[in-house]
Amino acid sequence: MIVTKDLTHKWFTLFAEKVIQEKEQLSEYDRIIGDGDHGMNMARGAQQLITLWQAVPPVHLSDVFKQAAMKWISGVGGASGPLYGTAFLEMAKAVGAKEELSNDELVTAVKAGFEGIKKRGKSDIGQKTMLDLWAPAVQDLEKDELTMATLQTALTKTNELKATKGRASFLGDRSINEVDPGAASSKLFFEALIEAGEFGGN
Amino acid sequence: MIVTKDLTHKWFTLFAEKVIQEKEQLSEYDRIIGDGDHGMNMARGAQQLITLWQAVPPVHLSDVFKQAAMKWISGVGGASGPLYGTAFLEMAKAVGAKEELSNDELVTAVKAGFEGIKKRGKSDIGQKTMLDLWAPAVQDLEKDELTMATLQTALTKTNELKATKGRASFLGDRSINEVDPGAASSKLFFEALIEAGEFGGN
Amino acid sequence: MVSHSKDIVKGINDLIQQVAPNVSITYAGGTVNGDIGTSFETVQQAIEENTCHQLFAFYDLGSAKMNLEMAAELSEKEIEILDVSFIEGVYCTAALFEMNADLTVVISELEQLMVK
Amino acid sequence: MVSHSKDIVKGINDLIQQVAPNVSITYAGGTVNGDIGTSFETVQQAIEENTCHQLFAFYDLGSAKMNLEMAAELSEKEIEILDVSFIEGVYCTAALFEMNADLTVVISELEQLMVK
Ligand SMILES: Nc1ncnc2c1ncn2[C@@H]1O[C@H](COP(=O)(O)OP(=O)(O)O)[C@@H](O)[C@H]1O
Ligand SMILES: Nc1ncnc2c1ncn2[C@@H]1O[C@H](COP(=O)(O)OP(=O)(O)O)[C@@H](O)[C@H]1O
Ligand SMILES: [Mg+2]
Ligand SMILES: [Mg+2]
Ligand SMILES: [Mg+2]
Ligand SMILES: [Mg+2]
Repeated sequence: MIVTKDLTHKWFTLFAEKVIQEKEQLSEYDRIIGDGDHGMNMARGAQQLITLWQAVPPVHLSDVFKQAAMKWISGVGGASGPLYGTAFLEMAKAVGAKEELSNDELVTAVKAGFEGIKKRGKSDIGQKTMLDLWAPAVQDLEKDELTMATLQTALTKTNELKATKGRASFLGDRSINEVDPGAASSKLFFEALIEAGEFGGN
Repeated sequence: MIVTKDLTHKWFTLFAEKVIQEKEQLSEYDRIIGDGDHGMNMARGAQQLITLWQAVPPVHLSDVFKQAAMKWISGVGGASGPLYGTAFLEMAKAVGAKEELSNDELVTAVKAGFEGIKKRGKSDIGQKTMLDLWAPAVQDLEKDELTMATLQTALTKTNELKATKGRASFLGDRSINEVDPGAASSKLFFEALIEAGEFGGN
Repeated sequence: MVSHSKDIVKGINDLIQQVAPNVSITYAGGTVNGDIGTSFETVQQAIEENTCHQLFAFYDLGSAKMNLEMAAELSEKEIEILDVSFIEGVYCTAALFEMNADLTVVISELEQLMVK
Repeated sequence: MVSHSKDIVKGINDLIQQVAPNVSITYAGGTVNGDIGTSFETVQQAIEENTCHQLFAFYDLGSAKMNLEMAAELSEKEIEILDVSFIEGVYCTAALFEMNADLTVVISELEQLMVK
């Protein structure tokens, strides 16, 4: 797949729309193993990004990532702010001045985002966080594909984990068999990429 | 010495007056190794006790201790509230219905107060607290005496200690060679007893 | 929760209401005049106003603990005073009680927060 | 100090002003609207408003730490973020700095308050 600025713009716009649409559901997940604000937090960033782009659409490919990063870092208010914010910022850095990404370059960028979350969160896969959605998504992308089935399986597996990072970690075993809100919003992020992109080696 | 209700009333009245008079000095000590409120805290209890007794003087010997306890527990607002409050309450309990105390009974009562502070503060002598004034005072009283020299020596020795209880304990070695405010107010407590009492086996 | 400041306990309460809206949480902060300090009476009130009979109690500094202990001794309720880090301990306990965790689980989590 | 609640940091500040009136203490609490949460911008402000170049930074919960780290990375100041119990750690540090204690002394005291 060739990733252009338009495709990326569409990807992040779809992500923002999905977040706003699923706001209640995301907060509901967070109500169970967190403080109930994940949907509200994410929707705040999403709405600000949409508003910005309605006024001034992104010009360069890296603007998409950079502007999303800024909205998440400034506007969100919960852990997901610095986490997604850092991910998007690292993606912007990986993209640099490029105006088009090959599939390999997309993988590099998404991996940079993944590493950004790890660094910011001092976390890793297996801890019932958004990382547990990002890791299998990266694996798929390496094969120039990304399927809903992969995302759904990843979320189901994440449910079974015990949280050891973030607020949910205070709950210990009680976090098992609950949906991690950040994993659920990351699923939306990659769903948006599926919808915006054209996978299958073309 | 025979301790009557009148002597005890005089003892506690003198104590309250001394506290009010030394309020600034006590707070100044506390400013150095604490939060600067010991004089204000103690003077609050002292003033309330004086006001109470101006309206209704204590009737029974144990009333003196009990009423002082109540004012310290309710009115003081710092650690010295529950500490002196518990001491006075334990003294009241030790006195019971007696209207006169022999020297031995006075010692028993003061020891009960000392034990009350230890229990409430989970503390012991050598930790740079009011206990380091109470312990030598008890020793003197056992010999039916109590001298200013004993109190002054006790305070000087307390200065040299490192605080391991209360706020000053956060300062570690920095608390050495400073005056413990609670030891200073306890010195006033026993000075008041010297002034109210008649020592020397009579 | 017992604190030297009315603002600290109000803030912690706001924070944990989000994670534990179904846990009975009461608190006392500051002196009766609202100054920095603690007050025996408001601690007693916080204990009695709580709808539970068995309470976990938390405090910021040692003098708050003394008032808490006195009030606990005079109360009919079963009160466990925890020498753990204040905000972190309260948060952890509230979150676990909201999930109906066993007492033993809560206690073993709190053991890792002992700092006093 | 970075907290999820504006009231918590206000209260802690009131508490430690009594013991450390000469230490430069700045804080950020809550979201920009005053709700429960943290805000990157107010954390940045608290860092820049502090009159010192070398800072010890404290936080209540993990997400506050993330904003703190981002702001620290972007600041010219030397910022040490401490994973210690929040109120107890801040109190102890402020009291020791007020007495001009050595950094090594402060750090060794704080090591006993590590809970995060
Ligand atoms: N240290 C971390 N590393 C990776 N992800 C984390 C970490 N801490 C939290 N998260 C993610 O953030 C989500 C919570 O986000 P949100 O509710 O917006 O923040 P908060 O917990 O501050 O209210 C969690 O579901 C989890 O996926
Ligand atoms: N655990 C304790 N045991 C005995 N005495 C104590 C203890 N903690 C504090 N004190 C005494 O209380 C004094 C401080 O009283 P005060 O300033 O009124 O309370 P606060 O420290 O709450 O402001 C100290 O100087 C010390 O003598
Ligand atoms: Mg949340
Ligand atoms: Mg939150
Ligand atoms: Mg004091
Ligand atoms: Mg005080």
